[in-house]
Amino acid sequence: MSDKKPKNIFVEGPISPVKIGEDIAHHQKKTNIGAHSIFMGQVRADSVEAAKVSAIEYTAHQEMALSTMHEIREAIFAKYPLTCLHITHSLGVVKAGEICLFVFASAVHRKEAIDACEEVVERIKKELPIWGKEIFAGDQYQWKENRG
Amino acid sequence: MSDKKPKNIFVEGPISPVKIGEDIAHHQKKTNIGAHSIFMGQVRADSVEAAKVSAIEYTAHQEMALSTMHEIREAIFAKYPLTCLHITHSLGVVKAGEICLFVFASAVHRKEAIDACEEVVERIKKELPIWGKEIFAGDQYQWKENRG
Amino acid sequence: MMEIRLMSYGGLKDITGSDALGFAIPQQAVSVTELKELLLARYPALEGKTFRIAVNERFVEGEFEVGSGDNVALMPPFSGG
Amino acid sequence: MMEIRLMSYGGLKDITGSDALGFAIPQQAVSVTELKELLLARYPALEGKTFRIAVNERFVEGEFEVGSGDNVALMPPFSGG
Repeated sequence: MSDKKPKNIFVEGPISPVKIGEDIAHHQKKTNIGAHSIFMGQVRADSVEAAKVSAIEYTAHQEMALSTMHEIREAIFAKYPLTCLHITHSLGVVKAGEICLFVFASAVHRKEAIDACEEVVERIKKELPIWGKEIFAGDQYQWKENRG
Repeated sequence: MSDKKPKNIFVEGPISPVKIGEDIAHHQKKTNIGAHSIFMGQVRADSVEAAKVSAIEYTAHQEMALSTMHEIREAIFAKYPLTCLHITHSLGVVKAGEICLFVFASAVHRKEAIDACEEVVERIKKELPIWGKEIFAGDQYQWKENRG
Repeated sequence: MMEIRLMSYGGLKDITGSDALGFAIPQQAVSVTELKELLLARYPALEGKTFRIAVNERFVEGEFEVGSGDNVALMPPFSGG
Repeated sequence: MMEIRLMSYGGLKDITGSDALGFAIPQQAVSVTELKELLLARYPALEGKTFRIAVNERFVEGEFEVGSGDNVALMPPFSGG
Protein backbone atom coordinates (compact mmCIF):
# COMPACT_ATOMS: atom_id res chain seq x y z
CA MET A 1 0.00 0.00 0.00
CA SER A 2 1.25 3.51 -0.65
CA ASP A 3 2.02 5.79 2.27
CA LYS A 4 1.57 9.49 2.80
CA LYS A 5 5.07 10.11 4.18
CA PRO A 6 8.31 9.42 2.25
CA LYS A 7 9.95 6.22 3.47
CA ASN A 8 13.67 6.03 3.99
CA ILE A 9 15.39 3.90 1.35
CA PHE A 10 18.99 4.49 2.39
CA VAL A 11 21.30 2.22 4.38
CA GLU A 12 24.91 2.87 5.24
CA GLY A 13 27.22 0.46 3.39
CA PRO A 14 26.31 -2.71 1.46
CA ILE A 15 22.94 -4.47 1.52
CA SER A 16 23.21 -7.85 3.22
CA PRO A 17 22.07 -10.98 1.35
CA VAL A 18 20.99 -12.44 4.69
CA LYS A 19 18.74 -9.43 5.22
CA ILE A 20 17.32 -9.97 1.72
CA GLY A 21 16.55 -13.60 2.60
CA GLU A 22 14.78 -12.39 5.75
CA ASP A 23 12.78 -9.83 3.76
CA ILE A 24 11.63 -12.61 1.43
CA ALA A 25 10.69 -14.79 4.41
CA HIS A 26 8.58 -11.97 5.91
CA HIS A 27 6.34 -12.08 2.86
CA GLN A 28 5.24 -15.65 3.51
CA LYS A 29 2.49 -14.32 5.79
CA LYS A 30 0.95 -12.47 2.86
CA THR A 31 -0.81 -15.40 1.24
CA ASN A 32 -2.45 -13.25 -1.45
CA ILE A 33 0.97 -12.81 -3.10
CA GLY A 34 1.65 -15.07 -6.09
CA ALA A 35 4.77 -13.49 -7.55
CA HIS A 36 7.85 -11.61 -6.37
CA SER A 37 10.23 -9.80 -8.70
CA ILE A 38 13.57 -8.67 -7.33
CA PHE A 39 16.33 -6.59 -8.83
CA MET A 40 19.73 -6.22 -7.20
CA GLY A 41 22.57 -4.00 -8.31
CA GLN A 42 26.04 -5.33 -7.46
CA VAL A 43 29.26 -3.31 -7.59
CA ARG A 44 31.44 -4.51 -10.48
CA ALA A 45 35.23 -4.65 -10.37
CA ASP A 46 35.40 -2.87 -13.73
CA SER A 47 38.78 -2.32 -15.30
CA VAL A 48 39.60 1.24 -16.37
CA GLU A 49 42.91 1.28 -18.17
CA ALA A 50 45.24 -0.60 -15.82
CA ALA A 51 43.19 -0.04 -12.64
CA LYS A 52 40.33 -2.07 -11.19
CA VAL A 53 37.34 -0.64 -9.31
CA SER A 54 37.63 -1.85 -5.73
CA ALA A 55 34.53 -0.07 -4.39
CA ILE A 56 31.93 2.58 -5.12
CA GLU A 57 31.21 5.34 -2.65
CA TYR A 58 27.64 6.60 -2.89
CA THR A 59 26.40 10.03 -1.91
CA ALA A 60 22.93 11.46 -2.44
CA HIS A 61 20.85 14.56 -2.09
CA GLN A 62 18.84 12.63 0.45
CA GLU A 63 15.78 14.88 0.84
CA MET A 64 15.31 15.17 -2.93
CA ALA A 65 15.98 11.46 -3.41
CA LEU A 66 13.36 10.48 -0.83
CA SER A 67 10.71 12.85 -2.12
CA THR A 68 11.34 11.73 -5.71
CA MET A 69 11.21 8.07 -4.61
CA HIS A 70 7.91 8.82 -2.89
CA GLU A 71 6.48 10.20 -6.15
CA ILE A 72 7.76 7.14 -8.04
CA ARG A 73 6.10 4.82 -5.48
CA GLU A 74 2.79 6.65 -5.81
CA ALA A 75 2.94 6.45 -9.61
CA ILE A 76 3.86 2.75 -9.56
CA PHE A 77 1.05 1.85 -7.15
CA ALA A 78 -1.39 3.82 -9.30
CA LYS A 79 -0.22 1.96 -12.43
CA TYR A 80 0.22 -1.61 -11.15
CA PRO A 81 -1.91 -3.62 -8.68
CA LEU A 82 0.99 -4.42 -6.35
CA THR A 83 0.82 -6.02 -2.95
CA CYS A 84 4.02 -4.36 -1.80
CA LEU A 85 7.16 -2.61 -2.98
CA HIS A 86 10.41 -2.28 -1.03
CA ILE A 87 13.46 -0.30 -2.09
CA THR A 88 16.89 -0.08 -0.48
CA HIS A 89 19.90 1.86 -1.76
CA SER A 90 23.35 2.04 -0.21
CA LEU A 91 25.17 5.19 0.86
CA GLY A 92 28.89 5.28 1.59
CA VAL A 93 31.36 2.62 0.53
CA VAL A 94 30.18 -0.60 -1.15
CA LYS A 95 32.96 -2.96 -2.20
CA ALA A 96 33.13 -4.85 -5.50
CA GLY A 97 30.85 -7.90 -5.27
CA GLU A 98 28.57 -6.29 -2.69
CA ILE A 99 24.97 -5.24 -3.25
CA CYS A 100 24.12 -1.53 -3.52
CA LEU A 101 20.50 -1.57 -4.74
CA PHE A 102 17.59 -3.85 -3.84
CA VAL A 103 14.13 -3.50 -5.42
CA PHE A 104 11.46 -5.97 -4.34
CA ALA A 105 7.99 -5.91 -5.94
CA SER A 106 5.22 -8.36 -5.06
CA ALA A 107 1.81 -8.91 -6.64
CA VAL A 108 -0.96 -11.43 -7.10
CA HIS A 109 0.23 -12.22 -10.65
CA ARG A 110 3.69 -12.24 -12.19
CA LYS A 111 3.26 -9.70 -14.98
CA GLU A 112 2.54 -6.82 -12.59
CA ALA A 113 5.40 -7.71 -10.24
CA ILE A 114 7.93 -8.05 -13.10
CA ASP A 115 6.88 -4.90 -14.97
CA ALA A 116 6.67 -2.78 -11.81
CA CYS A 117 10.10 -3.93 -10.61
CA GLU A 118 11.74 -3.11 -13.93
CA GLU A 119 10.07 0.31 -14.14
CA VAL A 120 11.15 1.19 -10.59
CA VAL A 121 14.76 0.23 -11.37
CA GLU A 122 14.81 2.37 -14.52
CA ARG A 123 13.28 5.34 -12.69
CA ILE A 124 15.72 5.02 -9.76
CA LYS A 125 18.68 5.08 -12.15
CA LYS A 126 17.33 8.09 -14.06
CA GLU A 127 15.60 10.18 -11.44
CA LEU A 128 17.18 9.76 -8.01
CA PRO A 129 19.91 12.28 -7.15
CA ILE A 130 22.52 9.69 -6.17
CA TRP A 131 26.15 9.66 -7.28
CA GLY A 132 28.68 6.85 -7.34
CA LYS A 133 32.40 7.47 -7.04
CA GLU A 134 34.42 4.55 -8.38
CA ILE A 135 37.40 3.97 -6.15
CA PHE A 136 40.53 2.27 -7.46
CA ALA A 137 43.42 0.81 -5.53
CA GLY A 138 45.66 3.60 -4.18
CA ASP A 139 43.08 6.36 -3.58
CA GLN A 140 42.47 7.07 -7.25
CA TYR A 141 38.85 7.54 -8.29
CA GLN A 142 36.50 8.54 -11.07
CA TRP A 143 32.82 9.51 -11.00
CA LYS A 144 30.54 6.77 -12.25
CA GLU A 145 28.24 7.33 -15.20
CA ASN A 146 25.08 5.29 -15.77
CA ARG A 147 24.44 3.69 -19.15
CA GLY A 148 21.11 4.69 -20.70
CA MET B 1 28.02 -20.77 -18.55
CA SER B 2 25.88 -23.44 -20.17
CA ASP B 3 26.51 -27.09 -19.44
CA LYS B 4 26.38 -30.19 -21.57
CA LYS B 5 24.34 -32.28 -19.12
CA PRO B 6 20.83 -31.35 -17.89
CA LYS B 7 20.99 -29.94 -14.34
CA ASN B 8 18.45 -30.90 -11.76
CA ILE B 9 16.03 -28.08 -10.95
CA PHE B 10 13.72 -29.94 -8.58
CA VAL B 11 13.61 -29.85 -4.79
CA GLU B 12 11.15 -31.67 -2.58
CA GLY B 13 8.82 -29.22 -0.81
CA PRO B 14 9.09 -25.43 -0.57
CA ILE B 15 12.15 -23.33 -1.49
CA SER B 16 13.69 -21.75 1.60
CA PRO B 17 14.16 -17.95 1.72
CA VAL B 18 17.31 -18.56 3.79
CA LYS B 19 18.69 -20.70 0.97
CA ILE B 20 17.85 -17.91 -1.48
CA GLY B 21 19.78 -15.43 0.68
CA GLU B 22 22.74 -17.83 0.66
CA ASP B 23 22.55 -18.20 -3.12
CA ILE B 24 22.68 -14.42 -3.46
CA ALA B 25 25.67 -14.26 -1.07
CA HIS B 26 27.56 -16.85 -3.14
CA HIS B 27 27.51 -14.48 -6.09
CA GLN B 28 29.55 -11.85 -4.28
CA LYS B 29 32.74 -13.58 -5.41
CA LYS B 30 31.78 -12.97 -9.03
CA THR B 31 32.83 -9.34 -9.26
CA ASN B 32 32.05 -9.09 -12.97
CA ILE B 33 28.32 -9.24 -12.13
CA GLY B 34 26.54 -5.87 -12.07
CA ALA B 35 22.90 -6.95 -11.96
CA HIS B 36 20.79 -9.78 -10.59
CA SER B 37 17.17 -10.35 -11.54
CA ILE B 38 15.13 -12.78 -9.46
CA PHE B 39 11.64 -14.15 -9.88
CA MET B 40 9.88 -16.15 -7.20
CA GLY B 41 6.52 -17.85 -7.44
CA GLN B 42 4.65 -18.07 -4.14
CA VAL B 43 1.61 -20.29 -3.48
CA ARG B 44 -1.52 -18.14 -3.10
CA ALA B 45 -4.37 -18.92 -0.72
CA ASP B 46 -6.88 -18.37 -3.53
CA SER B 47 -10.55 -18.63 -2.70
CA VAL B 48 -12.61 -20.94 -4.90
CA GLU B 49 -16.26 -20.64 -3.95
CA ALA B 50 -16.23 -21.07 -0.16
CA ALA B 51 -12.90 -22.93 0.03
CA LYS B 52 -9.37 -21.56 0.34
CA VAL B 53 -6.28 -23.12 -1.23
CA SER B 54 -4.12 -24.36 1.66
CA ALA B 55 -1.33 -25.84 -0.49
CA ILE B 56 -0.33 -26.90 -3.99
CA GLU B 57 1.05 -30.35 -4.65
CA TYR B 58 3.41 -30.39 -7.64
CA THR B 59 4.17 -33.36 -9.84
CA ALA B 60 6.24 -33.40 -13.02
CA HIS B 61 7.35 -35.56 -15.88
CA GLN B 62 10.86 -35.10 -14.53
CA GLU B 63 12.95 -36.41 -17.44
CA MET B 64 11.03 -34.32 -19.98
CA ALA B 65 11.07 -31.30 -17.67
CA LEU B 66 14.84 -31.47 -17.21
CA SER B 67 15.61 -31.97 -20.89
CA THR B 68 13.25 -29.12 -21.85
CA MET B 69 14.81 -26.91 -19.17
CA HIS B 70 18.23 -27.75 -20.59
CA GLU B 71 17.11 -26.60 -24.06
CA ILE B 72 15.69 -23.40 -22.57
CA ARG B 73 19.00 -22.72 -20.75
CA GLU B 74 20.98 -23.21 -23.97
CA ALA B 75 18.65 -20.87 -25.87
CA ILE B 76 18.80 -18.21 -23.13
CA PHE B 77 22.61 -18.31 -22.93
CA ALA B 78 22.78 -18.05 -26.73
CA LYS B 79 20.46 -15.02 -26.67
CA TYR B 80 21.68 -13.08 -23.61
CA PRO B 81 25.22 -12.50 -22.31
CA LEU B 82 24.51 -13.87 -18.83
CA THR B 83 27.03 -14.59 -16.12
CA CYS B 84 24.86 -17.27 -14.56
CA LEU B 85 21.33 -18.63 -14.38
CA HIS B 86 19.88 -20.75 -11.58
CA ILE B 87 16.44 -22.34 -11.52
CA THR B 88 14.68 -24.23 -8.73
CA HIS B 89 11.14 -25.66 -8.80
CA SER B 90 9.35 -27.49 -6.02
CA LEU B 91 7.86 -30.95 -6.20
CA GLY B 92 5.38 -32.28 -3.65
CA VAL B 93 3.44 -30.14 -1.21
CA VAL B 94 4.08 -26.39 -0.95
CA LYS B 95 1.84 -24.54 1.49
CA ALA B 96 0.18 -21.17 0.86
CA GLY B 97 2.76 -18.43 1.43
CA GLU B 98 5.71 -20.69 0.58
CA ILE B 99 7.92 -20.38 -2.48
CA CYS B 100 7.60 -22.93 -5.31
CA LEU B 101 9.70 -21.37 -8.09
CA PHE B 102 13.00 -19.47 -7.99
CA VAL B 103 14.67 -18.06 -11.11
CA PHE B 104 17.94 -16.18 -10.63
CA ALA B 105 19.67 -14.51 -13.61
CA SER B 106 22.89 -12.49 -13.32
CA ALA B 107 24.71 -10.37 -15.89
CA VAL B 108 27.15 -7.53 -16.31
CA HIS B 109 24.32 -5.10 -17.11
CA ARG B 110 20.73 -4.95 -15.91
CA LYS B 111 18.85 -5.21 -19.20
CA GLU B 112 20.17 -8.68 -19.98
CA ALA B 113 19.54 -10.01 -16.47
CA ILE B 114 15.97 -8.63 -16.37
CA ASP B 115 14.99 -9.76 -19.87
CA ALA B 116 16.53 -13.22 -19.48
CA CYS B 117 14.85 -13.79 -16.12
CA GLU B 118 11.43 -12.84 -17.47
CA GLU B 119 11.83 -15.01 -20.58
CA VAL B 120 12.89 -18.02 -18.49
CA VAL B 121 9.84 -17.61 -16.22
CA GLU B 122 7.48 -17.44 -19.20
CA ARG B 123 9.05 -20.49 -20.83
CA ILE B 124 8.97 -22.50 -17.57
CA LYS B 125 5.26 -21.78 -17.18
CA LYS B 126 4.48 -22.71 -20.79
CA GLU B 127 6.91 -25.50 -21.59
CA LEU B 128 7.80 -27.53 -18.50
CA PRO B 129 5.61 -30.60 -17.88
CA ILE B 130 4.75 -29.74 -14.29
CA TRP B 131 1.29 -29.85 -12.75
CA GLY B 132 -0.06 -28.21 -9.62
CA LYS B 133 -2.93 -29.67 -7.65
CA GLU B 134 -4.61 -27.05 -5.48
CA ILE B 135 -5.50 -28.58 -2.14
CA PHE B 136 -8.31 -27.18 -0.02
CA ALA B 137 -9.10 -27.82 3.62
CA GLY B 138 -10.67 -31.25 4.06
CA ASP B 139 -8.94 -33.20 1.26
CA GLN B 140 -10.78 -31.47 -1.56
CA TYR B 141 -8.69 -30.40 -4.55
CA GLN B 142 -8.72 -29.03 -8.07
CA TRP B 143 -6.05 -29.01 -10.77
CA LYS B 144 -4.40 -25.64 -11.21
CA GLU B 145 -4.48 -23.83 -14.54
CA ASN B 146 -1.90 -21.22 -15.52
CA ARG B 147 -3.00 -17.85 -16.86
CA GLY B 148 -1.59 -16.96 -20.29
CA MET C 1 -1.70 -58.01 -29.27
CA MET C 2 0.78 -55.86 -27.36
CA GLU C 3 1.09 -53.80 -24.20
CA ILE C 4 2.26 -50.25 -23.71
CA ARG C 5 3.11 -48.46 -20.49
CA LEU C 6 0.55 -45.71 -19.98
CA MET C 7 1.57 -42.80 -17.77
CA SER C 8 -1.00 -40.22 -16.76
CA TYR C 9 -0.12 -36.78 -15.45
CA GLY C 10 -1.99 -34.05 -13.62
CA GLY C 11 -5.77 -34.37 -13.62
CA LEU C 12 -5.67 -37.24 -16.16
CA LYS C 13 -4.46 -39.53 -13.38
CA ASP C 14 -7.92 -39.14 -11.82
CA ILE C 15 -9.44 -40.48 -15.05
CA THR C 16 -7.15 -43.44 -15.74
CA GLY C 17 -6.95 -44.23 -12.02
CA SER C 18 -3.16 -44.55 -11.90
CA ASP C 19 -0.05 -42.60 -12.82
CA ALA C 20 1.43 -45.68 -14.51
CA LEU C 21 -0.25 -48.85 -15.76
CA GLY C 22 -0.01 -51.43 -18.51
CA PHE C 23 -2.45 -50.87 -21.38
CA ALA C 24 -3.24 -53.79 -23.69
CA ILE C 25 -3.79 -53.13 -27.40
CA PRO C 26 -5.29 -55.78 -29.74
CA GLN C 27 -2.99 -54.85 -32.67
CA GLN C 28 0.82 -55.17 -33.08
CA ALA C 29 1.20 -51.41 -33.64
CA VAL C 30 -1.11 -48.41 -33.71
CA SER C 31 -0.92 -44.80 -34.81
CA VAL C 32 -1.31 -42.06 -32.22
CA THR C 33 -4.72 -41.26 -33.70
CA GLU C 34 -5.81 -44.90 -33.30
CA LEU C 35 -4.41 -45.02 -29.77
CA LYS C 36 -6.46 -41.97 -28.83
CA GLU C 37 -9.62 -43.77 -30.00
CA LEU C 38 -8.73 -46.82 -27.89
CA LEU C 39 -8.09 -44.58 -24.87
CA LEU C 40 -11.40 -42.75 -25.30
CA ALA C 41 -13.23 -46.09 -25.57
CA ARG C 42 -11.59 -47.31 -22.37
CA TYR C 43 -11.79 -43.99 -20.48
CA PRO C 44 -14.88 -42.10 -21.70
CA ALA C 45 -14.11 -39.26 -19.23
CA LEU C 46 -11.17 -38.28 -21.49
CA GLU C 47 -13.74 -36.96 -24.00
CA GLY C 48 -13.35 -33.19 -24.35
CA LYS C 49 -10.16 -33.07 -22.27
CA THR C 50 -7.16 -31.22 -23.68
CA PHE C 51 -4.01 -33.32 -23.56
CA ARG C 52 -0.87 -34.12 -25.53
CA ILE C 53 0.79 -37.49 -25.97
CA ALA C 54 4.51 -38.14 -25.59
CA VAL C 55 5.99 -41.48 -26.64
CA ASN C 56 9.34 -42.26 -25.03
CA GLU C 57 9.59 -38.63 -23.91
CA ARG C 58 8.88 -36.97 -27.25
CA PHE C 59 5.62 -35.29 -28.19
CA VAL C 60 3.96 -37.14 -31.09
CA GLU C 61 0.70 -37.01 -32.99
CA GLY C 62 -1.27 -38.28 -36.01
CA GLU C 63 0.38 -41.11 -37.90
CA PHE C 64 3.31 -41.62 -35.50
CA GLU C 65 3.45 -45.35 -34.72
CA VAL C 66 3.28 -46.64 -31.17
CA GLY C 67 4.79 -50.09 -30.61
CA SER C 68 5.05 -52.74 -27.92
CA GLY C 69 6.70 -51.63 -24.69
CA ASP C 70 6.60 -47.92 -25.52
CA ASN C 71 6.20 -45.42 -22.71
CA VAL C 72 3.13 -43.36 -23.53
CA ALA C 73 2.56 -40.24 -21.45
CA LEU C 74 -0.78 -38.41 -21.38
CA MET C 75 -0.15 -34.80 -20.45
CA PRO C 76 -2.78 -32.12 -19.78
CA PRO C 77 -1.86 -28.41 -20.03
CA PHE C 78 1.06 -27.58 -17.75
CA SER C 79 0.59 -25.60 -14.57
CA GLY C 80 4.03 -25.29 -12.99
CA GLY C 81 5.45 -22.21 -11.32
CA MET D 1 24.90 41.93 -1.51
CA MET D 2 23.62 38.57 -0.27
CA GLU D 3 24.80 35.03 0.46
CA ILE D 4 23.38 31.72 -0.70
CA ARG D 5 24.23 28.26 0.53
CA LEU D 6 25.92 26.38 -2.33
CA MET D 7 25.80 22.59 -2.23
CA SER D 8 27.82 20.59 -4.72
CA TYR D 9 27.16 16.96 -5.51
CA GLY D 10 29.10 14.18 -7.20
CA GLY D 11 32.10 15.30 -9.24
CA LEU D 12 31.15 18.99 -8.88
CA LYS D 13 32.35 18.83 -5.28
CA ASP D 14 35.87 18.41 -6.69
CA ILE D 15 35.42 21.71 -8.57
CA THR D 16 33.89 23.89 -5.85
CA GLY D 17 36.10 22.26 -3.22
CA SER D 18 33.30 21.58 -0.72
CA ASP D 19 29.93 19.90 -0.57
CA ALA D 20 28.47 22.95 1.20
CA LEU D 21 29.72 26.52 1.38
CA GLY D 22 28.48 30.09 1.54
CA PHE D 23 28.56 31.91 -1.83
CA ALA D 24 28.46 35.70 -1.83
CA ILE D 25 26.54 37.50 -4.57
CA PRO D 26 26.92 41.26 -5.16
CA GLN D 27 23.19 41.76 -6.00
CA GLN D 28 20.07 41.40 -3.81
CA ALA D 29 18.62 38.72 -6.10
CA VAL D 30 19.73 36.95 -9.29
CA SER D 31 18.12 34.76 -11.92
CA VAL D 32 19.36 31.18 -12.33
CA THR D 33 20.96 32.22 -15.63
CA GLU D 34 22.84 35.05 -13.89
CA LEU D 35 23.84 32.74 -11.03
CA LYS D 36 25.33 30.29 -13.53
CA GLU D 37 27.48 33.10 -14.96
CA LEU D 38 28.70 34.00 -11.47
CA LEU D 39 29.49 30.35 -10.77
CA LEU D 40 31.42 29.95 -14.04
CA ALA D 41 33.40 33.11 -13.27
CA ARG D 42 34.27 31.81 -9.79
CA TYR D 43 34.83 28.15 -10.86
CA PRO D 44 36.08 28.11 -14.47
CA ALA D 45 36.34 24.28 -14.34
CA LEU D 46 32.50 24.18 -14.44
CA GLU D 47 32.72 25.21 -18.10
CA GLY D 48 31.39 22.41 -20.30
CA LYS D 49 30.12 20.36 -17.35
CA THR D 50 26.54 19.06 -17.47
CA PHE D 51 24.64 19.92 -14.32
CA ARG D 52 21.22 20.99 -13.09
CA ILE D 53 20.40 23.48 -10.36
CA ALA D 54 17.89 22.94 -7.59
CA VAL D 55 16.85 25.78 -5.32
CA ASN D 56 15.36 24.70 -2.01
CA GLU D 57 15.04 21.17 -3.37
CA ARG D 58 13.26 22.01 -6.63
CA PHE D 59 14.86 22.01 -10.06
CA VAL D 60 14.85 25.51 -11.53
CA GLU D 61 16.23 27.28 -14.57
CA GLY D 62 16.26 30.50 -16.63
CA GLU D 63 14.47 33.43 -15.03
CA PHE D 64 13.72 31.74 -11.68
CA GLU D 65 14.89 34.12 -8.97
CA VAL D 66 17.43 33.07 -6.36
CA GLY D 67 17.33 35.06 -3.12
CA SER D 68 19.30 35.50 0.07
CA GLY D 69 19.69 32.34 2.18
CA ASP D 70 18.45 29.99 -0.54
CA ASN D 71 19.86 26.47 -0.70
CA VAL D 72 21.32 26.07 -4.18
CA ALA D 73 22.31 22.55 -5.21
CA LEU D 74 24.53 21.85 -8.21
CA MET D 75 23.81 18.35 -9.45
CA PRO D 76 25.65 16.48 -12.22
CA PRO D 77 23.97 13.54 -14.02
CA PHE D 78 22.86 10.87 -11.52
CA SER D 79 24.66 7.57 -11.20
CA GLY D 80 22.85 5.64 -8.49
CA GLY D 81 22.08 1.92 -8.54
